Amino acid sequence: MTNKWERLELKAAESEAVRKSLTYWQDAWRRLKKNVLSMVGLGIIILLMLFAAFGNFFTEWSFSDQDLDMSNLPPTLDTFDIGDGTLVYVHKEYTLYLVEEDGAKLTKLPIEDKNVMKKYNGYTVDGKTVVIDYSLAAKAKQSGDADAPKFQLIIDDQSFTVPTGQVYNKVYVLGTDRLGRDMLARLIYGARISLLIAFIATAVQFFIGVLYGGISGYIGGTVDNIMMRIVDIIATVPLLLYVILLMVVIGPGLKTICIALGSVYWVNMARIVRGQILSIKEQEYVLAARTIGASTWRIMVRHLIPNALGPIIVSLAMMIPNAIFTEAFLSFIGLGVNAPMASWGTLANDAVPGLRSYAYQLMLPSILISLTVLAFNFLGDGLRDALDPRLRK
Amino acid sequence: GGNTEEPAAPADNTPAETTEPAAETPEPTEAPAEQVLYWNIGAEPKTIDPGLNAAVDGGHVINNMFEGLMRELNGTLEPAMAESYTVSDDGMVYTFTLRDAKWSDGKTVTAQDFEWAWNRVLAPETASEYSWIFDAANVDTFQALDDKTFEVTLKAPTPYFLGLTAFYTFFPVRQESVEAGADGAWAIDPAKSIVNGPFMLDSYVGGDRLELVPNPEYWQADKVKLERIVGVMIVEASTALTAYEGGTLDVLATVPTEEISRLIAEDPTFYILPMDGTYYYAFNVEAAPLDDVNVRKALSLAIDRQAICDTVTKAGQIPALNIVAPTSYDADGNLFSDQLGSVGLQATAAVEDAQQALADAGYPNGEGFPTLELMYNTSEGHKVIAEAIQEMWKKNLNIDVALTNQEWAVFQDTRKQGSFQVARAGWIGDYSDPMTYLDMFTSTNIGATNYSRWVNEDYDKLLEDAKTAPGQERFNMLYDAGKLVEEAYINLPIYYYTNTIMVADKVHDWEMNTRSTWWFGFAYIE
Amino acid sequence: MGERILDVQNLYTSFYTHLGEVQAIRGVSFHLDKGEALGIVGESGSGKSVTSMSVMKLLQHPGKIKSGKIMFKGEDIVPKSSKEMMSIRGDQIAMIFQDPMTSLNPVYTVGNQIMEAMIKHQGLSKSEARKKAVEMLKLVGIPSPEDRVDNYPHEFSGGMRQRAMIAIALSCQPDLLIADEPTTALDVTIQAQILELLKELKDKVNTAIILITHDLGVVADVCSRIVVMYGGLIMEQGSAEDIFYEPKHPYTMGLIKSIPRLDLNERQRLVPIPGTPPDLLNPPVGCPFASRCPYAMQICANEAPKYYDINPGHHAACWLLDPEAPKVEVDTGVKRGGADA
Amino acid sequence: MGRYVARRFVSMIITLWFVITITFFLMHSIPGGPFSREKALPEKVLEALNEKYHLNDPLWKQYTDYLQGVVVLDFGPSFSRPGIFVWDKIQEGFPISAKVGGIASLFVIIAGIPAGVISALYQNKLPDYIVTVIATVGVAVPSFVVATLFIYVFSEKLMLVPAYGLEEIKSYIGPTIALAGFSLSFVARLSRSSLLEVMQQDYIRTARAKGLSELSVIFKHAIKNSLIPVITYMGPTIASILTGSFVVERIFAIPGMGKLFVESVGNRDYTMIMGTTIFYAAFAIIMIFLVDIAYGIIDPRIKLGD
Amino acid sequence: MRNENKEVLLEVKNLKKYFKINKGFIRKDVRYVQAVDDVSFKIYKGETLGLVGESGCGKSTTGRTLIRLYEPTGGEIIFDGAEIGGMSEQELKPFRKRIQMIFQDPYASLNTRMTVGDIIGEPLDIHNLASGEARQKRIYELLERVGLSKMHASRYPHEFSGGQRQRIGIARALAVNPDFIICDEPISALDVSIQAQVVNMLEDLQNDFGLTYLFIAHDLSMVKHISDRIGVMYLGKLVELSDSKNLYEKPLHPYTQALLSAIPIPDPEVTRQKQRIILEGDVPSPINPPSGCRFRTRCIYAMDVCAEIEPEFKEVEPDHFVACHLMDQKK
Ligand SMILES: Nc1ncnc2c1ncn2[C@@H]1O[C@H](COP(=O)(O)OP(=O)(O)OP(=O)(O)O)[C@@H](O)[C@H]1O
Ligand SMILES: Nc1ncnc2c1ncn2[C@@H]1O[C@H](COP(=O)(O)OP(=O)(O)OP(=O)(O)O)[C@@H](O)[C@H]1O
Ligand SMILES: [Mg+2]
Ligand SMILES: [Mg+2]
Repeated sequence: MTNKWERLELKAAESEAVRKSLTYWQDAWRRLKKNVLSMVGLGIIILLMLFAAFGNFFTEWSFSDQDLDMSNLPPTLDTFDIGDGTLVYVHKEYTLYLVEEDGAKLTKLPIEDKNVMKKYNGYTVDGKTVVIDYSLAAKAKQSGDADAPKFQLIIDDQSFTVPTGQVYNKVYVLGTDRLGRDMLARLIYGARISLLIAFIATAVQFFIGVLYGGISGYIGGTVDNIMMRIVDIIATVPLLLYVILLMVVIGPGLKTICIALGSVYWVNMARIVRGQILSIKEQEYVLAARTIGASTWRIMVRHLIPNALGPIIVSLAMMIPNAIFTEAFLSFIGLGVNAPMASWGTLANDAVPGLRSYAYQLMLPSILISLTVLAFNFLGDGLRDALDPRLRK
Repeated sequence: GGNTEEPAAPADNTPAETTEPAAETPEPTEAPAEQVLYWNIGAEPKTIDPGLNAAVDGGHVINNMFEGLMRELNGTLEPAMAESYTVSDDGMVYTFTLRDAKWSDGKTVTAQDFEWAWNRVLAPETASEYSWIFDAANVDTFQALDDKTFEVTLKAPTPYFLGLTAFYTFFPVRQESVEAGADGAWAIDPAKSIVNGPFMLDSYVGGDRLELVPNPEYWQADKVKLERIVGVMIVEASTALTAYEGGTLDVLATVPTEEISRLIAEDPTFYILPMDGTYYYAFNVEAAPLDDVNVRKALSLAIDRQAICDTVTKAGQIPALNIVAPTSYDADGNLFSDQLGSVGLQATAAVEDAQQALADAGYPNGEGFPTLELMYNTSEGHKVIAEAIQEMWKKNLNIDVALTNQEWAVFQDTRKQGSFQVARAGWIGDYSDPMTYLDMFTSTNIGATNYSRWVNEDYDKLLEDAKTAPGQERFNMLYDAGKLVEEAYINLPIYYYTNTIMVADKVHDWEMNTRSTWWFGFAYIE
Repeated sequence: MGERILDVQNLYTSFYTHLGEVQAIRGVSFHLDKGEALGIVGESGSGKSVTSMSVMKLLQHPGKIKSGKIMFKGEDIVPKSSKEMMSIRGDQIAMIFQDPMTSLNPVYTVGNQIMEAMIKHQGLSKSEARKKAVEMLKLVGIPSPEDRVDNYPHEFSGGMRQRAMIAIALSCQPDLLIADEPTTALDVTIQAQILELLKELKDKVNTAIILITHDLGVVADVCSRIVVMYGGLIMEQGSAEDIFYEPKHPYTMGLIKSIPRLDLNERQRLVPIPGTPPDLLNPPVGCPFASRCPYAMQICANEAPKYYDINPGHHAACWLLDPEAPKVEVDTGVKRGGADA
Repeated sequence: MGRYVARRFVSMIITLWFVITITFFLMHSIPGGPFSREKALPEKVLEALNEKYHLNDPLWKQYTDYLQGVVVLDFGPSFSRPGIFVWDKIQEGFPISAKVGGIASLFVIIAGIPAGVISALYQNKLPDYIVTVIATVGVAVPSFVVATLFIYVFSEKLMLVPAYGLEEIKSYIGPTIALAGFSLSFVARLSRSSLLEVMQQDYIRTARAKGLSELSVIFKHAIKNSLIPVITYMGPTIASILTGSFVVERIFAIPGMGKLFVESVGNRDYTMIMGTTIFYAAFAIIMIFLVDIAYGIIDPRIKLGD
Repeated sequence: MRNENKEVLLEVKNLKKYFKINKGFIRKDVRYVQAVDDVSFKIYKGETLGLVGESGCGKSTTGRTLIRLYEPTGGEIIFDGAEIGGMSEQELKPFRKRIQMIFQDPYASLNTRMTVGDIIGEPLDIHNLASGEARQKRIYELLERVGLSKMHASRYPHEFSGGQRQRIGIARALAVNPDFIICDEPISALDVSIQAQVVNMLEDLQNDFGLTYLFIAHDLSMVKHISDRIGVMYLGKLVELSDSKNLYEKPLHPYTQALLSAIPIPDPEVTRQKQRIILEGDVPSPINPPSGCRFRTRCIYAMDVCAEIEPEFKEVEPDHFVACHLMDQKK
């Protein structure tokens, strides 16, 4: 190296390539993508939406198809082999179903000998006499032993109390409800309503609640006082009366539900956002924004709201099930979608009384609701982290 | 007839009151079962003032605290406050002779007490919701002839009048007591409440519980064995059932529908009792296409009532083929409902006839039939039934039905105004007579109970005439009237109500009368 | 003197951001004795604060000490757990943070925040601590400290907050005090007062002080030794006199030249160092100052310079000092004495 | 401060007046009245009732009369329960609801916030996920399901607690869980999120530099700063928990005031609707006021006055 | 050149700013911090007015009140002939472009959720000064102008050192090409070489565009270097205002004299030998400032009259204003 000690020309440090500059949102999205759990959450949400949109291709039933003979059949059937591989299923109500082709065909058998006093039902299956003696139920109950058999199946003097096998209900994959309707079909149609409601509630909270609370907190003083008192009024005037009025004036339907949700659903959010804004509005960067002439709107949208996102996101995710159940309540009052159409909330509501016997009817919608909220929570957590550049993994 | 077994002196029953050392104390060596009955009343009664009450739950309590001229026991009417009575030949004048019964404060129950109580109910300012029942019973005048004689004159012979004297609106109340607390407030105040029935109020906690103790002055006090009735107010049927199964409640009046099939199988203390009431749908005959009788007929024939009772309601309900519940008998002793029969309705769906009727109406196979709106008041139970029927109409008639529901108070208005096509309805008989059902559909009741807005002058006339006709003649008119309703298909009867109750093994001699009211006067625990 | 309290050996600290590794410090070594005051000066962003945070082990989230040792009283604190650090921090090592606005908890009164460490480490009662807090506020020159203890940070002016921070750090009389620009927000009279206080601590209590500042006047006043940093590296290290009168690194010279001096009566243009500091995401292979150095040579851009000892305790990292290097006339910028005083 | 409170008080009164007015007219504009029955009441009786309860006065007069009554805490007699006064009924029910609700509120605070803290401290680690999942279930499973399940499992299957009433201490467990479940989950999530925010702040570093233990850093320096959203949420929530929940009181057969409102709407019991609404509204408004005051205590930078 | 001939850009008349502080919570003990109390001065077009004084004496408050971040408690602010003290935010908007501020605290004044590019670009967006390519170019230009580089545009404030952040703040202020900049200790967080860069830059801008500065600092050497005139504040009051050269050579107010003597000299030998006037006594609180002359509690020349009468702020020499009773005595 001959010129090792040669003078180096000072040149502007232009050489380095300027990285493609990302906006805050692009940047946040990049960060979000790296968060496995929130991607899982997003995946679940997309799957649920696909389920809602295209799920009906997976079941031959419609949400309203009834078969009263097939009511309250669970997704898995405990079967008894009554010989020759003939499987029967004993319904919780002590009636007998013939299970064929490994659960792909179910037939309710006609009772030939019904005796309510002695508590048995007699059938003939494949020429055999089959009797379900459920007088054991009362004894079982008195014994207080939860495992005591509640019935016995007597086939040609042979008696069974323990099922010999279990098959999946392939006719109704997720079982049926009390009118013998396919749970899967009802859940799919329910998803359409419930997810729509979740979306509306989120939108209302975000667009009305956040802005309202933000403006109130930021402007402060008398405006804040008035705006928050309006919130108080909305929050305390009884929703029930208002909803009844809506029902009478506008009539039932999704539109009315949207109006009902839209008019009250943002109140909590407005309060939370206002509280946050109050505590951050005096920060120097807000003052700085004011000195460059940023409008109130801009300060809100660019400075205050992004810095209050944590609680906003939490509220958004946590209020989803609330909205889903509010919809169920509104439907119950007569505001919402009409039976037999049912949302997840309605399905869950309807299943509660039958909890002891048909728990799966409650579990299924509950799991879906929980899954939705969980997905939104994970997505929300990731989003929150991603939107805060200081936190990064 | 009645013996005059005087109630024993109170001191005998209340040894605690005496300061003397209990020399004789016949304490049984083996502690007997505690004579306390835990009973779920359900929702808190709006009032337990006999004159003001208009609801079943209040009726239960009142029935155990007060007693009318007659009382129904084991399905028969027995003289109660009345020792005996006479009826004039034309069946219009009832003369009751009162027995030597006392109020809980020791004063004698007099005919004047009845006169005052009845007048109170009829006075508009009392605003008694059930005052109309005096009209329904055709009561014309009544008066206390002397302390012990009470005379009632009817406008027409009324076979069910006597039964009604066992109904709370006709119970006596004490003027001082009532005036001590306005608007029935006296009734829930143990200090002010004066009663003449087997039990009297010991404590009352609104929304929570009330407790009754035996009324020592009751004329049959010696037969009253319960020492205390704890009436709790649990609204949620499943909570009450849990408490019952856990042994902390002895009597339940309702159980959750979903539990019924399990209880039928498992629990011998579960009872299904008949009830005087019908569950039905009303067709609005003014609303097209229901203005066509064939349409109404088709709809009525196309449903499988049996399936609804078996798979949907499950509480042993009986498929209803006409509107009159099978609880009242005609003068010849025939069950009115059975005798009335039906025009084509079956327990299961008469599909072909239904389709035929629809075709006659101009909608073969449901073609061109507009979407029908079926409205019910908000409730889980009504919803499932509506869903089931909706599907039956769809399947059997190829008709589309939209379900809507409304909050009860709104629904009542809607129904009265006739702004519906098909509306759910139910009727619990007020007294044991077909009249309580048939009376609903007169043209004068449009805007009230005649939701269908059906007008038939013959029908109005038949009912008017029946009010004054005697004996079986009257019932024949009612049969004719019933047929008119049936042929017009203005209602779609679905089922007759039942009571589903639970009473613990250890409780004996309890009563639930045909008006579905509890009576624990002679009940005991063992 | 002489007892070594802190010995930082070949410290590397990086921030692992999503853009990549920001190599904030790349092999920094220095040491400090009891009762000694060490000044760290240098370009903004050169790693002064990161160095001190590393010593406190309070690096912010994506920051990690990559390698090196930090011997505090003969013990390496790098592997210490946060629990062990708890008893050291606040008590034996205290720090005055650079930013007074956000370093004070807005929801507690200033007094409360001063009292905390004393209650924790010295076991004082609340009322004793409060008394002491008032004293401390007075010490750092806050007017009517009895009233001011109950003020919230936002009711303090910038300088007052900084003094409150100083009071917190001094409250437990630590063995080592790291002061990250403690007087930037202070006016000269208060600054003088604080500097007096630091000197007193150093002389009387034998506290060792690391003073980070870019006010060379302050360093000149308090520190006996100075470290000059640039681009995550130490450029030059030596006694105050060495640095001020015998700067050997062109960056040090540039620094001295750019100071406006009151004694230079005519209003004249300041002489800044042109250019921008290097990006520590991908630091230059050679001397980080090369791109701005008026004397830069080819080698400077390609090879990191070694440390050359000028005399004991004074060394600098510059190829100019290499015996092989061509001799160049350098303008050190040093102007001795001549103040108005 | 004094002036702020005074001004706020006036605005609270005005708020309440709005609530009263809106509710009053809303109530009168929905179909059904207190005396509409399945079988219509005889004309004379109806007349007498309307006379008695002044329902045939013009609406504005009923309104002004009612307002006058409210001023002297006279909420009138119940329309559907003859002989019972609204204020008595509220006084009877409220202490019971408040007792259950008070325990539930306390539970929300003492369990919700620590759950949030744990979640934040172990951010994106197992404890955080556990809290998140539990909280999710807590909000996704509504109180009537929780209550029904609780009774089913603990009263019916395990026979550990009585199915109804409040006679035993254990009886409070079920209602507390059912009442608190949603809010508790919400609070846990809210405190997690704002705690994470706060833990990034420089003053947390200062606190650490003082050698405070991690626990006191969190409990002293982080929690207070992170409380704003939590107390914002808690204010109105406590008001609604204390005034009782229809569903929970119904299922656990608690004679509180939660049932009053829903029942009264069903009955169109006008005075009861108004009474419960006013009571709840006043309570909520006061709680919200306290929240605003609490803002000032928690964060001295927040100025609400001027 | 007498100042009369110059065009006044900003005039402050009797400006007051009191802060209400509540001691205790509900207690009615409301007191006021008299942060700025009756201050009047003029700033001429194209000049730099330095403002120095003890920490907490109200410099920042003065600056912030001028730009209407605080509502003035009293007095007038006349900018270019317009009274902006009472304007609504709407009316103020055109002035927002002309008056800018560089904040004292580089940490808190940047929104942590915006990239540096967005922070600097924001004023451009607000006043529709540039968009798209042009905006990007302008941002880069501004970054380089303040000694940062292009690639910093996509980073976030917390990734910068204190000094680097301050430069971001300066770049933001410069973005709108303002007429008047309030520099609230803009360089105290910067290292000296950058200080020099920034000061040179400010001077260049002033020369090129005729900018006017209110330069708040306590680094007296820098203030002296950059300012045409200097005001000295003490406890909410302006005590001396003069031509900078004049002030340093002939400080009249005892406080100014003490201040000047305390300046550290970047020269170990000199500074260690330097004689300082150490002010005795505690700094009084602005909550209840001393009667009469506020400096009297620490003034070595304090006289009886100082406690009674507040000295008038008057011109004792051409363009040299002082508020001190000693001045009357001299005459
Ligand atoms: N949290 C962080 N994430 C990424 N980079 C960081 C972070 N903190 C500091 N840095 C980088 O580390 C380098 C050193 O920063 P440091 O704060 O030590 O500078 P400094 O010498 O203290 O400067 P100043 O005098 O301006 O305070 C800077 O280039 C900065 O950008
Ligand atoms: N928001 C506020 N509330 C109450 N008092 C305040 C507020 N802001 C400032 N003060 C007080 O006003 C006085 C002047 O503060 P200011 O920030 O103007 O000082 P300064 O001259 O800028 O000081 P420094 O040089 O330390 O920044 C101080 O006593 C301070 O405590
Ligand atoms: Mg630093
Ligand atoms: Mg300042």
